[in-house]
Amino acid sequence: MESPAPTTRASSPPPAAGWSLPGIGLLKGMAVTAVNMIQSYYRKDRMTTVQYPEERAPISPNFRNFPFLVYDGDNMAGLRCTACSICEKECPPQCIYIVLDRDENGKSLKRPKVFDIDVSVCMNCGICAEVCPFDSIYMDGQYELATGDRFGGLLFNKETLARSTDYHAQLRPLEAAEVAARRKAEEEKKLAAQAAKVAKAKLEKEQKELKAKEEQEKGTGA
Amino acid sequence: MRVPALIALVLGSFPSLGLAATDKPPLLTGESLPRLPQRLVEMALEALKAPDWLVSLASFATAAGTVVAVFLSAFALLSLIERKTLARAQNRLGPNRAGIFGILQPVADGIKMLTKEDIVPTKAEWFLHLVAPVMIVIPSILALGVIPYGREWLPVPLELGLVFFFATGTMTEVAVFIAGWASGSKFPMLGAMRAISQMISYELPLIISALSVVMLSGTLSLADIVAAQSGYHLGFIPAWNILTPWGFVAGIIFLIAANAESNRCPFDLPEGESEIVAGHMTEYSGFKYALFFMGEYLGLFAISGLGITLFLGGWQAPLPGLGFVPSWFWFFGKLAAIIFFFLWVRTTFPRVRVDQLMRFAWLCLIPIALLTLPVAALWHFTANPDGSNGVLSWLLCSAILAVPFIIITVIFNRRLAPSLRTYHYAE
Amino acid sequence: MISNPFMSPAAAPASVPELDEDQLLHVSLGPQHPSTHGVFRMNVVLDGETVVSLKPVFGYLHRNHEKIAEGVTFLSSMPFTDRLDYICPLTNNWAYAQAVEKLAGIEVPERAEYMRVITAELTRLINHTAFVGFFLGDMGAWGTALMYAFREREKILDLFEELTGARMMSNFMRFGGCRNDLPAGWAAKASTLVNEFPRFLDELENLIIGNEVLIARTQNVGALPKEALINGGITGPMLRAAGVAYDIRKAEPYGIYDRFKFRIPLGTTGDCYDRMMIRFLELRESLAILRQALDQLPEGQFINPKSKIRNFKAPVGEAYARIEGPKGELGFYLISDGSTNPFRYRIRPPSFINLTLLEDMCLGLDLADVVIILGSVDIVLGEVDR
Amino acid sequence: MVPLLLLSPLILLAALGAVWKARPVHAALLLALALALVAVLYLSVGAEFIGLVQFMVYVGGVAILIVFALLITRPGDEAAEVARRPRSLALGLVCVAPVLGILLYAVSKGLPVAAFEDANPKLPVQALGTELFENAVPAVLTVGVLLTAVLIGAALFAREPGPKSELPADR
Amino acid sequence: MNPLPLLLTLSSLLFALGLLAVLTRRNAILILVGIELMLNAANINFIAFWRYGSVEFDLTGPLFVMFSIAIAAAEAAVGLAIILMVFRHTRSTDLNRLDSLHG
Repeated sequence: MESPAPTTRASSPPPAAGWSLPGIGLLKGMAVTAVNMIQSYYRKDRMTTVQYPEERAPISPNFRNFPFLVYDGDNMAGLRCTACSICEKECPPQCIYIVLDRDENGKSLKRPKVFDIDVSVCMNCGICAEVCPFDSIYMDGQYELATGDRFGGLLFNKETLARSTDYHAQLRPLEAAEVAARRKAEEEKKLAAQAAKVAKAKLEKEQKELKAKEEQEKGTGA
Repeated sequence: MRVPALIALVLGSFPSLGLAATDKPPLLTGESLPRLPQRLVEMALEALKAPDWLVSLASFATAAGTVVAVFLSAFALLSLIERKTLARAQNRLGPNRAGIFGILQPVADGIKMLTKEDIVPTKAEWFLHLVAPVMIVIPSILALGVIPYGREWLPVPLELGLVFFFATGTMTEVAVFIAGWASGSKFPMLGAMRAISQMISYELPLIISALSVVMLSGTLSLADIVAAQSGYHLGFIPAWNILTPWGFVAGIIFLIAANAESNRCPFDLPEGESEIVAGHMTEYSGFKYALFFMGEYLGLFAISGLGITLFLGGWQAPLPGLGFVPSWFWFFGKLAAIIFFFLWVRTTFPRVRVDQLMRFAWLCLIPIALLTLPVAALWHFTANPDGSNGVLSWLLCSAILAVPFIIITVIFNRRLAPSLRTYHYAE
Repeated sequence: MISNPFMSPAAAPASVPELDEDQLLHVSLGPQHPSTHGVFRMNVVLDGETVVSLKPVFGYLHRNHEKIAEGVTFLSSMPFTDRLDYICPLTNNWAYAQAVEKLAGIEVPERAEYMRVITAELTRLINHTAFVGFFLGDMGAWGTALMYAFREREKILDLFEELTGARMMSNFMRFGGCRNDLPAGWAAKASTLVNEFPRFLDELENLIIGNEVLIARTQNVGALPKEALINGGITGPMLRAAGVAYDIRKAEPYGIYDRFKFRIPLGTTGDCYDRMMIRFLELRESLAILRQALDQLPEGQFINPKSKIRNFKAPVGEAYARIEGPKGELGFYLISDGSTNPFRYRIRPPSFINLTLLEDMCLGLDLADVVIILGSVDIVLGEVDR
Repeated sequence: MVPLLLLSPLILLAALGAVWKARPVHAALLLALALALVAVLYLSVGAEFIGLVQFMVYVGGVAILIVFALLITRPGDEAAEVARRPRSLALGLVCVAPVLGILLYAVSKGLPVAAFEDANPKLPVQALGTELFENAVPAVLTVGVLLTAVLIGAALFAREPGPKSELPADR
Repeated sequence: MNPLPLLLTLSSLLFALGLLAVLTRRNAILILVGIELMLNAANINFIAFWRYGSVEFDLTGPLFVMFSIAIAAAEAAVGLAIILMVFRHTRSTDLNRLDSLHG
């Protein structure tokens, strides 16, 4: 931690002139404020204030606020969430509460019975959206959430959280398109796999049948 | 003895507090517009055959009421304009929600102040705590009464106007002390100590710089001081005191000292909010707090008005041939300019420290202010018979007044030698 | 009784008069006070207006951050680090990410390193300009400089919003890179900003540097000798203002700082004026780094594809990583027991450690100086109290 | 006459308070009030200039100085002050009573010279100034020298010994 | 009725009160309060005799008051400065405790 020999002298800015009149620095400062005062009336870059309710600052597509759930199709039935609880576990302020829906036999239906987010606790970090393996939770851009009811009004449930894929596409076209493409590819892969499986099963069945037939024929022949 | 007669007797026994002006200007000219209410009241009472003492009392009350009304509305307006101007200098918009351009903001502020809880701390002395804000407002209003606002508009034509002004000003110190002490708290106490020492220190340059004007005008009456600055040199340069060497220096000193007297940035130590919260006003709330603000702003108007009267020619027009404009217009124009300057300073300057404040007053302002006195005398004795001053007189007076400035420059550069810093870089 | 071990003998009072206890004024500055930068409290004992003793009291903003971090996964702590020094969340992110990377041995792709440098230096711009604004505000300049600083900060925050999705609570860095790539056109916008920034700096310097009142208020106020600062563990601009060339970007280059050409400005006296000037000069150096980084920005991956987001487990071990935050050395110390949560999580917060010498700097000065000195330390209570 | 009748008891009450109040700051503030009322009395008898000067110097200067000094020094023990008041008051009255008696006796005996209702109804300031700077110049100069000496002397006396003055002036 | 006796009575009482303060108070600063009261009593006399006295067109009274006020201000300043210095030495303004010549 030795201070090395100074190598360069400061070139910019000069801290103070060599010989100055008292008050010259003050006058310089007053000139700056005067310029700002005058220019604030006609130069856009001087005034950053946005008059909020009348006009709004543009929101970048990356902007994130509180999470929402995505469903495919037209209604809640297509909710992508499988209640896997990964987001619940990773959520830093632990504001997600999920209960898995089960049928009467106790078998998982792979969908949430309860999905609550307490947005008064949520800190908009976006980790839930990041960790979700089912592309079902994303960050919303909606920020006008003021409510008169500070308990119920800020506790969002499954119904209030759910949004259609169109909404997502509108909010973040790039991301949504990417997700849609990926899901489509996966879907096709899955379909293809299923088709292949069916075909294979059919083939096997046919072969089996053929074999049986052959054996039968052999047997009858024998 | 009936009570009204007693009042009349009491009032009558303050002979040269002369109450209101007694002349009768024409009713409806631009010049005498501000005196219209007073004249109307007088005429109404005379028509009703009211006794003389009642007429003069009512006339006085109306004249005083006019001034108070004008300056209270100016206070309301200034509280908005100040916020707007500061906001613009800081590239903000300022209040613009209450009414168009936020014009109703003062009303909103007033309602808010009035509806707030009036808190009196347990340790406070409630009576003195109550008295202080009232005592802050009274001297400002009294001082506003003696300033000549226009050719026809001088609420109280006092022979000793200037002395009266400074005498009322001293009451503010007591009020500030009472406010700080009676709050029974530490920040107000610190603020009051700062305020008193600052006010006492800056009262001296204020008075001394005003003295040179008194010397050359030969009167303590503010109306006569304005009258002494009438006329134009060379036909277009107004004969204001600020346009003489001694008047220029004294005027600047007056401006600085006035700024400090009204506790405004960069001399706002008594209420320096980043250090001692709000100084002597810390424990006040609601309307009492509003009264402090009112007193402060009225005091600002009063002291700026005095500066205008002493140095800027009062209500005199800046150029000849502008006589058709009512003279009070010029007064308020100058007032607006001075107050704008104060606002501008406020946006730019950081606050000074207590010891620097004191050193500035005692080592810088007071000596220079004292120097303006002999220079003013020299100016008077080197004047031509017609009252104007020759080039030699100008040069001599300017040269003498330049000496302290040169000394200050030298000391400034010596003292601030550590400020000529170079910074090094390590690679 | 004035006893300042660091005061040089020449400056020490020849004879200290006995101070009566009942002559002293005990003032509690804060926790609700206009200039304590949040909820900080100083128990000040005044003789007249001279400080006789000053005891900092903090903890009003304590959020149990370190203990909470031991209860949540490694990734879950990342958004909490935003809230430490909330003026500059991205450097906090970086320091934490670096610590985990060191612990788990994760490589960071080239492009991610550049992105980190760019965001960190932009953060430094924000911090230092805001510092100057707050500093002037403490001095009673009615926030004019602060508003100008915030005007420019707004532009940088817009960039941050576009990049990270949030203006302040960015939560941007990930173990092995960054969360997302630069949006299209972001680098160009950043270049424009970097090119326009010097104009604003000139304006700010015109407003501030030569101001006689400011010079009178700050010069020779709150200076401590180098040795005292080093012994106190002071880092950052405060240390460099006293002339000690210690900058972790040079002393122990992390990331890719060894690729850039920049200099470390050094002061001589270490008073409040130097502290402010050092920040001004560092702003210019940051701009130089930004220019180089934006020029050299390579294509590639923004995150190491091998790094895991879900169910991340660090191997057993411990790691300390530090960066040169805008306020000083910001370090994260982690111990892992192999599970998904850190076993021990500890921060070295520059604000907090720089604050430890506050009393020594303030003794014998005025109450008004205390406010300035506190301002010149540049603290954020979120970081001091954690 | 009427203002005098109104003012005199007020002045005496305020002065009594200044003498009586145990709390020093109250006493000082009441002194300021008494002096301000004396200034009003001057105004009411036509000596405006004197009244205003009285107000400026006494209220703005002396009273404030006293208050300031009270704040800087340690406040005395009020309870002890009140406790020993009967004794000190008795002693004080014993000393004051003869003085007051003599004064009041002199007043009651009437005046050796004729008195006019309106000897000088109004103080001419211009004349006072002329008088001061023409006939009373030596006195004015003496007072000027005295005040200067006082200014310097008071500054020297009140200079704080200790750490502050030992620090470099431009710290 | 000539108000002169009234003013003289007022001044006598004021003087007595000031004297009482000087004699009964122990705080040096409050003794100064008494002295100021006494000075003012004297000033009232000057003004009273000038205003309602026997000499017309006279300025002696106000002149004396002017000087008296100036000197009173000086006296207060010096007095308080001395009290402050004493206070620094002894940590007290109680005159009963200032019984030693030794500083």
